[in-house]
Amino acid sequence: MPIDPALRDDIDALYADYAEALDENQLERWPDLFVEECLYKVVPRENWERNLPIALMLCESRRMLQDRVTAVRKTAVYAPRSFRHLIGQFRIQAETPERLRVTANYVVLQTLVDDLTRIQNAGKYVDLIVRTPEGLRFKEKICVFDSVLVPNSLIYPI
Amino acid sequence: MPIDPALRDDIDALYADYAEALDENQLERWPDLFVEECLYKVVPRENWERNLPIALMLCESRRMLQDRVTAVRKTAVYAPRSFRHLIGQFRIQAETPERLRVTANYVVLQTLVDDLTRIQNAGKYVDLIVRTPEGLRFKEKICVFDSVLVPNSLIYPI
Amino acid sequence: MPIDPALRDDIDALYADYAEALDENQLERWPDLFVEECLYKVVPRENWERNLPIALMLCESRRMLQDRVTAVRKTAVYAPRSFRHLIGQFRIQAETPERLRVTANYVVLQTLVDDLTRIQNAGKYVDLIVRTPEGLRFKEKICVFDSVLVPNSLIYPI
Amino acid sequence: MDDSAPRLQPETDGRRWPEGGLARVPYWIYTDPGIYRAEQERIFCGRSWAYVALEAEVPKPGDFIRTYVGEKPVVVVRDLEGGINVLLNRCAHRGVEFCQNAPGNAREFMCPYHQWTYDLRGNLLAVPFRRGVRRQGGMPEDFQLEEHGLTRFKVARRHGAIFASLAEEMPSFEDYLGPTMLKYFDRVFDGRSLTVLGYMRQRIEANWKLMFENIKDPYHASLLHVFLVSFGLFRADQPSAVEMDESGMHSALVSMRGEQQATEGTAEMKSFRADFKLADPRLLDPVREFPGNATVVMQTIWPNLIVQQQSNTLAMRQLVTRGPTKFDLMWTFFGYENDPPEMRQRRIRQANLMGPSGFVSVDDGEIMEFSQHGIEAFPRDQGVVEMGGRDVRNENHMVTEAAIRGFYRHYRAVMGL
Amino acid sequence: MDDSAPRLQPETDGRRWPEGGLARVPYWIYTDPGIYRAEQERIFCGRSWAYVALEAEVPKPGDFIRTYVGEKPVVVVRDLEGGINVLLNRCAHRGVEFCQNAPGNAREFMCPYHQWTYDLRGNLLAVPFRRGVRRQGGMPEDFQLEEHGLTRFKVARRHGAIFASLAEEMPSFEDYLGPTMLKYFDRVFDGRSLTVLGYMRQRIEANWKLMFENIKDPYHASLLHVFLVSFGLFRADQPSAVEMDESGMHSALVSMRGEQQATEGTAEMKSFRADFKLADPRLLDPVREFPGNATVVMQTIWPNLIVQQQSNTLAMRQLVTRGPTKFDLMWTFFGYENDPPEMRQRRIRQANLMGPSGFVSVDDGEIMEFSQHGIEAFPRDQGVVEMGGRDVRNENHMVTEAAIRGFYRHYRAVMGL
Amino acid sequence: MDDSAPRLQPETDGRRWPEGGLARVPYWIYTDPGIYRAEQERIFCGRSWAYVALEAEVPKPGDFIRTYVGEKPVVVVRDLEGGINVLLNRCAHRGVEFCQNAPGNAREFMCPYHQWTYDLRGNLLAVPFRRGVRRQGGMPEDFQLEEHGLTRFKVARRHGAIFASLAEEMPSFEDYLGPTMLKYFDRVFDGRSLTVLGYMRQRIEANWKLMFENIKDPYHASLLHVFLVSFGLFRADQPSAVEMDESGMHSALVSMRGEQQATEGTAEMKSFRADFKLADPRLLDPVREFPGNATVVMQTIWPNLIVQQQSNTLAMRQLVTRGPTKFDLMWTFFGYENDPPEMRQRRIRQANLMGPSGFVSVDDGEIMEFSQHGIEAFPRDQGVVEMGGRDVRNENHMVTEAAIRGFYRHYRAVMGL
Ligand code: FES
Ligand code: FES
Ligand code: FES
Ligand SMILES: [Fe+3]
Ligand SMILES: [Fe+3]
Ligand SMILES: [Fe+3]
Repeated sequence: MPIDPALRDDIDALYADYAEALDENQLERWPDLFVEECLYKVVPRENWERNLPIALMLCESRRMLQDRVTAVRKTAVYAPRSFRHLIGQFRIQAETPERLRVTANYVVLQTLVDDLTRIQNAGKYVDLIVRTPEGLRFKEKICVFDSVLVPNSLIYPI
Repeated sequence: MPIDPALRDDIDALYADYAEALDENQLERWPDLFVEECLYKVVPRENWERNLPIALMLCESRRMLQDRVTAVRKTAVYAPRSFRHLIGQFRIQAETPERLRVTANYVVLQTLVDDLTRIQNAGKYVDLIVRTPEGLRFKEKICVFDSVLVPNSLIYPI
Repeated sequence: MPIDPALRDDIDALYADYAEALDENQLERWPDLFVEECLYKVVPRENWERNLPIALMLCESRRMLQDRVTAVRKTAVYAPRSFRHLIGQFRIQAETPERLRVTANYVVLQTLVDDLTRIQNAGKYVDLIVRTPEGLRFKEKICVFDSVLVPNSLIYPI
Repeated sequence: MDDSAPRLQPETDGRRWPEGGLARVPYWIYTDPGIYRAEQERIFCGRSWAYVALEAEVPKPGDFIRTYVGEKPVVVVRDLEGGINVLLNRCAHRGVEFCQNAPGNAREFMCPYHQWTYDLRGNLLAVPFRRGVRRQGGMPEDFQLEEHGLTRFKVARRHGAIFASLAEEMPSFEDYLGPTMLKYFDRVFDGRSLTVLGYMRQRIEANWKLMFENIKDPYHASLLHVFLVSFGLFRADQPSAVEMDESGMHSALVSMRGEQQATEGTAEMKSFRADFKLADPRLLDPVREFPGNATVVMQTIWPNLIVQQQSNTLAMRQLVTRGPTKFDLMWTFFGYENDPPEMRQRRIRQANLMGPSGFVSVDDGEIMEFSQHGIEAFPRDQGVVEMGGRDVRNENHMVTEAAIRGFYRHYRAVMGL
Repeated sequence: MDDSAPRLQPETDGRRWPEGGLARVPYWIYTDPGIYRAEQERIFCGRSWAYVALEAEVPKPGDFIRTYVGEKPVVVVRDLEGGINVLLNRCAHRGVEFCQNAPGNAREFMCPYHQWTYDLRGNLLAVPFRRGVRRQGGMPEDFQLEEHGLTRFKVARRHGAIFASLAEEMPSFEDYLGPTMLKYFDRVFDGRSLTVLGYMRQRIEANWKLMFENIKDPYHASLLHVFLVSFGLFRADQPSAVEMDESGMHSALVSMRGEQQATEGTAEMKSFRADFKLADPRLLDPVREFPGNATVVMQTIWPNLIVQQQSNTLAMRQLVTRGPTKFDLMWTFFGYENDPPEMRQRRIRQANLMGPSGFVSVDDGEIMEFSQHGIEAFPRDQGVVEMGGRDVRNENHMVTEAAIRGFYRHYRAVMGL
Repeated sequence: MDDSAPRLQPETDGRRWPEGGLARVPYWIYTDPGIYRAEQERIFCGRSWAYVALEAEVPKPGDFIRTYVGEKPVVVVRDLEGGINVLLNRCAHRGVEFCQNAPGNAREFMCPYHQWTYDLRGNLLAVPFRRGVRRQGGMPEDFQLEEHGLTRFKVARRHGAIFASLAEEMPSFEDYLGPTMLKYFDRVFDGRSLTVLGYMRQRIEANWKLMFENIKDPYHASLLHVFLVSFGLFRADQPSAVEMDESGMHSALVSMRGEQQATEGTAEMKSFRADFKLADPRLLDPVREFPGNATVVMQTIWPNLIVQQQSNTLAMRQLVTRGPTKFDLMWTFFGYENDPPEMRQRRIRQANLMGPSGFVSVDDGEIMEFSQHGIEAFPRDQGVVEMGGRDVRNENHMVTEAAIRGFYRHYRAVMGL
């Protein structure tokens, strides 16, 4: 299905903005990229493919996204680190004028203090993107990561 | 040389589709992204640069691609794994109305059961893409991977 | 801010060209992607965020870029290796008709002889891109890499 | 196993447990490869019931999964009679880890290398070309299939949980737990059928014993876990208890939920944040579901299991060792088959507290690596374990490291240290 | 080498080879670091001819490549007189691996650190500032260039293949192989000049000996390799043979191609798929090119080489050890200089069967890692090697592990185990 | 530390330093884990002043940074009285590396696990629930805060540099350096206040001693470093000197810049390129800033520091060991607070010569890994260190390895080898 180039660029910009929020320590604005009533999940591929509901992160509203941010900022104890997202070409799987089902591969690299940069998580985004007056926003973002094993902690969202 | 944005988007979509076929266990439709008379190769950079013809995978027709799929599905013995492709910006090196010479960097991540995600293979695609009634298809796809050493087995196509 | 799709494609092509120059052993044409009066830096995130001026590479003109190339080609002693760049979606942060402030995530993979492909460096580009009669060129390119630790030597530019 | 190799000795060469007995733990037990090898033999292959799976993971005849006992790969499979078998995932011919694809359902296991075939109880059924081909080759006349089956574990099952042992003689699982621990075990495993909600798994770069220390240590929970504390999910000043079996190898931490308010206890908790609020309170609306007042029971079962009941989130946390300085923590979240939808959703939602991204568990995973870093460079030093005294005793409070002392008392006996 | 350090002893401390002699292989030989160190000294630096290169890789005077003997880095170089030299890639001054860029062509080797310069036979030619600068510094008066050359291997060449040895005394390569093995070697290396078609290389997380077991084991081929079997490229019921030299250190597996049809043998092969067809049959149109009926000959030459002739695909498979649980398998595919284009293309196409992505070889690479996984956790256990009896004997069939027993008989003699 | 564990012995079991004394270095010292463990204890925790930081990195009361002594994590903190404290980054309770976020400013340190709190001198201030909660639990009556502080190093400061030691008795830093070395140290550290310009850090897969060999070896500089040589920044035929303290543990390499022209010396330097020019000469316009004619002084201070003064680029290079075959090289670039802007910019620009991408330093980082590769496979062999004789003596020229011999003379005394 032919996509309006301008739309592709907008989606492109949304993913770039999303990555920047997480990689440049701007976690506070990460929830703003979602609509109020949204779904965010980080799910092992093993659970996903077997329809097991457990997720590493499950947020059922933008407010729950904000609670994630608060926990990372105020309550969690962890070694300092930085993330770096690389997001592949996305596919628009289905489209109505208002809703886009978009998938894209991603890899998140993690760098801990006194250590080299390593792969933290890789998988695909299964997203539902909607148009809003503020521009494109995520209605759903499901991060299905390959396999199930995680190197110790996954502190920041994917 | 200025490229029609719509064309760039079509190529973009072709690569995204290609990655999805291999990463989402849809190997059966992988040959459909090639034309009947095609060439597919996975070649170590060392052989490539020294004009040594040996390739890890060499398919001289779409039927040979199908034989690869059959072997992976029916005869080969290997530990279960998943692939994840990240493909970089592509370059259109030369273009006729019907044929595009396109190159792009890629990295393929592999996740084995009970193990973390690791780099399996990285290099560049040297592709020949043609227009068909079904859309863009690969006439040639040569995967030149850096160096020559592979972590044990390369099961799926790159 | 809406970007002319053709402009996005030009930037896309510039990054693809840049990666190819470094990954395909075409180091000699790397300086040509910059304007004569330019700034190129490879700086650890730790220095960058604390406003410490030290950089691993600092070139204050295209001629200094050429001196880097000469050193790599003629004077430096190092084990042979190849680089592979993956560059993420870019963001155009600010734009005048003549100057674009562009950022993009990157990861550089390194393959040494007799070894597997490994992550050499990851971070973000903070670039200033200008229009020239020859097309888009870098006026500034600052590679801010995550953390500070490097696996032994960083031979080629990022 | 045969005796062509002498029994491995822990490399305690000349090493003595430090003065101070139960109140001290030497740092060399967290890094020494010889200690690790001895642990594999004496603890995980010794007189212990190691957790391997839930019956709900292999409901039907032929269902199987892969897992580990210590570092040893095993297959858990339900046979055609409904029995549970735990088999070493290692072909009796030349050692191939024959089962790679799991979970699955099988009538028999075939090793891919030479297609030796085993039944679901590990008996060797067939050896291709055993009699040769055209009267040439084949196995010796006296080759007995019976002598070449898969190594099979003893199996204990209770209310849906499966445990395995390689020891010649083992007490029943019930006697192994003892009455007190069995009571806590049966509290969650009360006979209702279970349903698996999903998995999490994390690789932690630390010695496996640090995980048990962490869970047997109620003292830390009310200090480290700001999230728990701030929402009164776990606090030192709440009614609580630390209980062990007689040997000290198992233990249970019990706590009752308090209110989110400052109290005597919180005064000493620098991490307490009375102001802390959730934007979406659905994350924390636990409902009482077990008899008694306990809202949290964390039970550790020697040598590789933690049974987690925190509010309405239930999970088995299985330890898989990966060498002296690494282990995998495998989380199996479950509920009850007859859970109403809201309860099921509550369990799923509360899983946000647990695992690699858990509002609470993140702290523990990170702390264990901080400990390993702090410890590794100092084999000759030792930890101090004196909170709540220097002995091993059940307590009605949280301000004690007694369960850690109990754990190491048993550990030293088993390891001969 | 000097003797400031005592000869390394394998850490067999108190270890005995298990009862059962040749029919048993203890699992500690696949993981023990002491065993590995002893192997480096006794096997790879001992009385053996290690494969290092084909002459076709260094055709012209000054041509050189880098490779390894065991884990030791070496340079293979053709000197100006056309002679072949194998030199340790380690500067005699302070140990630098001086040759980094290869393949290449040189008149001499210069170490980058202090520019000590060696001729292509490893003789030290010059030491900068040997006499100092302005009569200051420099090497001692009695410093002799002759005493500081590169370590040089003995070299054996036969029909285009190059072998090297560090042993003081070595039999000729021909005597080393013995008449039977030499016959098979000369079958492929018949004096025609060779041409290199390309390289493949894979890092396998397993002990190097598992690779030899695999290739010396015809039993597995007709069971594991569904692809081979289904196309009749290799089947237990085909006319075939397993032959060894007297010591058992070398061996050859020989098979004649059969048809793709069910036979007595296939009955026992669960993996046989009579229905299996290729969409593009070009992959499998081998043509007979060697005298005799053999269509496959896999020859192993102690301590690091497999000569592969499967249909029309020819390759040297060189083992490079990377520690007790890791090795690199380096494939050098070749043909004959005078191959007609179709034959050349056939070799290239059939390479699809081999290497890290080979329709056949993939199985072996994976199986070796399955074996290592199954073995590592069980140092005190052992493998069973009884197919075809418990002795070492040449056979006219495939249903035997005799060549594995032969390999370990020799291994034990060399290792003193 | 207590003595529950015997003092570690280097695994020199039966090993003797090779014949040839100071002119030979056995390769097993670069790989043996037992040697490495002994080095940690005898060298880094022994009678040595280890560099840890510049005062400019912790200017204000409460400022702290994380660093390492050998492999041991430490915190360097300025207390409220302005004193400098170096503390093990390891909680006295159960070993947690408590300080994770650095640099920073603190009034006290709190371990996250159980919130034991220490003042900036490492004294234990408070233990939560020490007296229990509601009169339950808590620490034993006889638990003394005084006995559970953080391990604190002795500290020496001179002109802005900070050194630390765990030895019971240490001479003053000045006596430790001795008059000659102190003179060179004070040349750069002349009392002016310093300012940190930034950091570089690289992980080098080689034994840490190869770094000292490299810097104590002026012989290599004029041969390996084509860049240096071509621009006359360092040449064997320049006026120069190698000086040591009496023990030989410290050393200084001194050189005066020459012109870029062929001379007697360059004749022997194959790497000299008279033609070589910079397109942008700003990279190389050093200005004289220190008294005397020396343009380069590279000083090594036992056991972990190199003070770099090359033209106008100044840096502390600190070695952090990461096991026998790995170390991190941490570069701290600095200038003087009152540097005029051009000088500051000059230092920043000349940093292009140094670090992981340095026009000069790249060569050294790579060479050390080449050495490790060449050495690892040959524990029984040895390096030759005879340039400039076989003894230890100060020299007025560059054509000597005397400082390496001096280093190992001291090393052997400390290690008992
Ligand atoms: S190893 Fe399993 S059948 Fe041979
Ligand atoms: S190490 Fe080779 S010349 Fe010095
Ligand atoms: S480990 Fe630091 S307070 Fe307990
Ligand atoms: Fe906890
Ligand atoms: Fe095989
Ligand atoms: Fe140097």
